Amino acid sequence: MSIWEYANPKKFIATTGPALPWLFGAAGLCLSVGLIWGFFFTPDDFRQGSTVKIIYLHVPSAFMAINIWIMMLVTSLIWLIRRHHVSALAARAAAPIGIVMTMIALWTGAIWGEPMWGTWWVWDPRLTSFLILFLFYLGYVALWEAIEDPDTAADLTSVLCIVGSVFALLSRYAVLFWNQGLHQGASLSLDAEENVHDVFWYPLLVCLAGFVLLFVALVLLRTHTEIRLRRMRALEIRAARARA
Amino acid sequence: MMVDLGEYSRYVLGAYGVSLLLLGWIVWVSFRRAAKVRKALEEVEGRDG
Amino acid sequence: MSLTVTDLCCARGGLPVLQGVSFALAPGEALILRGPNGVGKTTLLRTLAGLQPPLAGSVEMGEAAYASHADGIKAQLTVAENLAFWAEVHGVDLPADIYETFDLTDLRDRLAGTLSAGQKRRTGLARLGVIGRPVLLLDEPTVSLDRGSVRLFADFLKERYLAQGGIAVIATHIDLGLEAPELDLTPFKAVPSAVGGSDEAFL
Amino acid sequence: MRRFCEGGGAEPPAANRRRAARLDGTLLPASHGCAVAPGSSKTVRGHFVRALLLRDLRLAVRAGGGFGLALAFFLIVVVLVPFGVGAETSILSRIAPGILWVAALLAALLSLDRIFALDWEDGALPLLATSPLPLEGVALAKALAHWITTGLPLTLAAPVLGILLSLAPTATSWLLASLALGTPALSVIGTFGAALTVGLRRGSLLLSLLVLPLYVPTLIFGAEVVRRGAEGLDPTTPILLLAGITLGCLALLPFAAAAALRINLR
Repeated sequence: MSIWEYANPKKFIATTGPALPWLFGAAGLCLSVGLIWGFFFTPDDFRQGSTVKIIYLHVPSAFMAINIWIMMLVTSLIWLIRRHHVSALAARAAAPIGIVMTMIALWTGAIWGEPMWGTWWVWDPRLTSFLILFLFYLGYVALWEAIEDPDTAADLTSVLCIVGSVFALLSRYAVLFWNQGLHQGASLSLDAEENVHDVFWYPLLVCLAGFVLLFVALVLLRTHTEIRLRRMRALEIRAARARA
Repeated sequence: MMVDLGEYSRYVLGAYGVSLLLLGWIVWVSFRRAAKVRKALEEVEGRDG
Repeated sequence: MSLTVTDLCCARGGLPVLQGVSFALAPGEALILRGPNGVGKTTLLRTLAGLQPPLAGSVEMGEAAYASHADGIKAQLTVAENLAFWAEVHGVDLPADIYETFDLTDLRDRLAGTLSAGQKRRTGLARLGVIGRPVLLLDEPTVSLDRGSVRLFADFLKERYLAQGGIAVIATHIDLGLEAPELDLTPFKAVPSAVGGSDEAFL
Repeated sequence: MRRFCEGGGAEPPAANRRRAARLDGTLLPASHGCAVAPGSSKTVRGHFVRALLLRDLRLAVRAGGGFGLALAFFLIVVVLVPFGVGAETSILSRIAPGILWVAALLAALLSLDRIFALDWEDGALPLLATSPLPLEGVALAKALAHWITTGLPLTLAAPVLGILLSLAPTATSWLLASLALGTPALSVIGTFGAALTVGLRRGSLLLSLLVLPLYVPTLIFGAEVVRRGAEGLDPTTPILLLAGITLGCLALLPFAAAAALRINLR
């Protein structure tokens, strides 16, 4: 049974439905373990003091904010090429979660920087690119809401997502060019020599797993809702036409 | 057992508080909406079949 | 180049509207589409024009010109400028006698905005005459036209168009006085359980 | 991505449903809108695009306000800034590059929703879609018409307004260069946004929300060119990047705009 079989909405709900409680459970577990471990059991950083604990929220949420947009890009491409409804609805379902993750990344980024930079907001390239990504998310969701016909909406938002991704990348480097960064180097980048010290590293991975699991669970739940909404609309139109 | 956060405790608690609030909000909204739509769908399916 | 439609099925808003529509028109023939509002006349014409994809079936024809009652005539341009624009877009020269055929000679340099509804419709039809496409797909072309203009339109269609081997598919409620076959679309109405259309996956 | 019709009659739309689903009007148009209209007397030349461009320019002039609207808005925004920021010329001259660019960007944004709205309301868009003129050509012609009615006048007026903000004299030539290179990108991106929101009721507010984030790279590089020009630094890198973005937009965005138009025309 090829993967495209899952594109049939009813089969999609049937197969992914039972996994939901497990996913939420696993997400809750990872999040609580990761956060408690990171919050209580890791020493303060000699430079940043206890604010380093914010890393357990800022890095995973920033990681998710970017990857949710990439997921939306992939699902948009799948919708445009294979015309499978579940992928378009999954993109619609993921966007609000992306907005929340971007807000968390911005909020925790600002708070984390405040003691060091002395102000709540500083136009640091990384934070600014998240602000721009936030605007892209808003535009994407607004376009979905503005169009009634679900097919047209799916097509137009897919085109916007593709074009938006190119410009998001452009903005990322434009912002880097525009203001040399104050941000801490990539804490997770594999090539960075001075990586995050081991004791911070493991709770961070657990938190990251928690965030990813939470996203997968949430996006499945919301996609089911979108499918049911679309089914309701189709039933009502068919009933109206049968009566007419 | 309360860990000593030093002078930055306001910041760390603020960051954690708001973030968990936001996460909680999106989860709660998603569940509420899922339940509402599931109920409405059952009602529509009952009527239109 | 004849127009053959075989087993065409088209959808509107995600649900099939028409299915199994088949007809063929040889050059010089016209077809009047009849049926109540909402049966899918406009949807069929738009599918033939290629503005929306068919669910099933195929259409073989020469180039089609689609025109609804909104005829794309710009109010701030004069009649001559409007027609010249469409001639240039379609890469054809403006036929010299186009104004006489459509009784627009004295309106030639009047701004389209100052024309009456009937005159504006005649300009729209003149536009169709200018672009000279082998197939005309007309959606309610004689809306807001008085009896005289309707006859003028029918005469134009007969002598200047069908006589030269043009094909026309016209959706209208008014009797055009054309002795052309009529096709009532009601029997082709898609049954509620019809397949196809994007909603099918959810039902 | 464009499928040209092979000779003979127009290729019939897909035979069976499976192909019909893939060949629907999203990116690959079915039989209509072929670039090479088979059997038509004239081969394709640029004159269609010119015809549409000339018509739009004539309409802009006849309808009045076509040229003046953006210029007036640009002037007003630039005049308002000192009232807000204060008349301190040292401050004004430092922020002048940014203010001029942001004002030009907002002025361009102002008239975006009119680009397709007129042709949508009077039914000209479906007629253009079924004419030999490809929708990509329509999008390009509309973008050029928008640029000539808004981008160009802004670029020419900017140096004068630069004086109002006591812009450094060395920066004037760079201001002209950056606006001349940047405003075409604003028009093409704006045309894409207009194509996305053409059928919507309150589309113009949504249009601004969609288009402004897309303007960020052009704004950053454009303003940077003028800032470096003002401070006597060497602005070649930003101006090259600005030109690169504009050329990229001119090359690719008409296809995205045409795809959006095709979807909205369905």
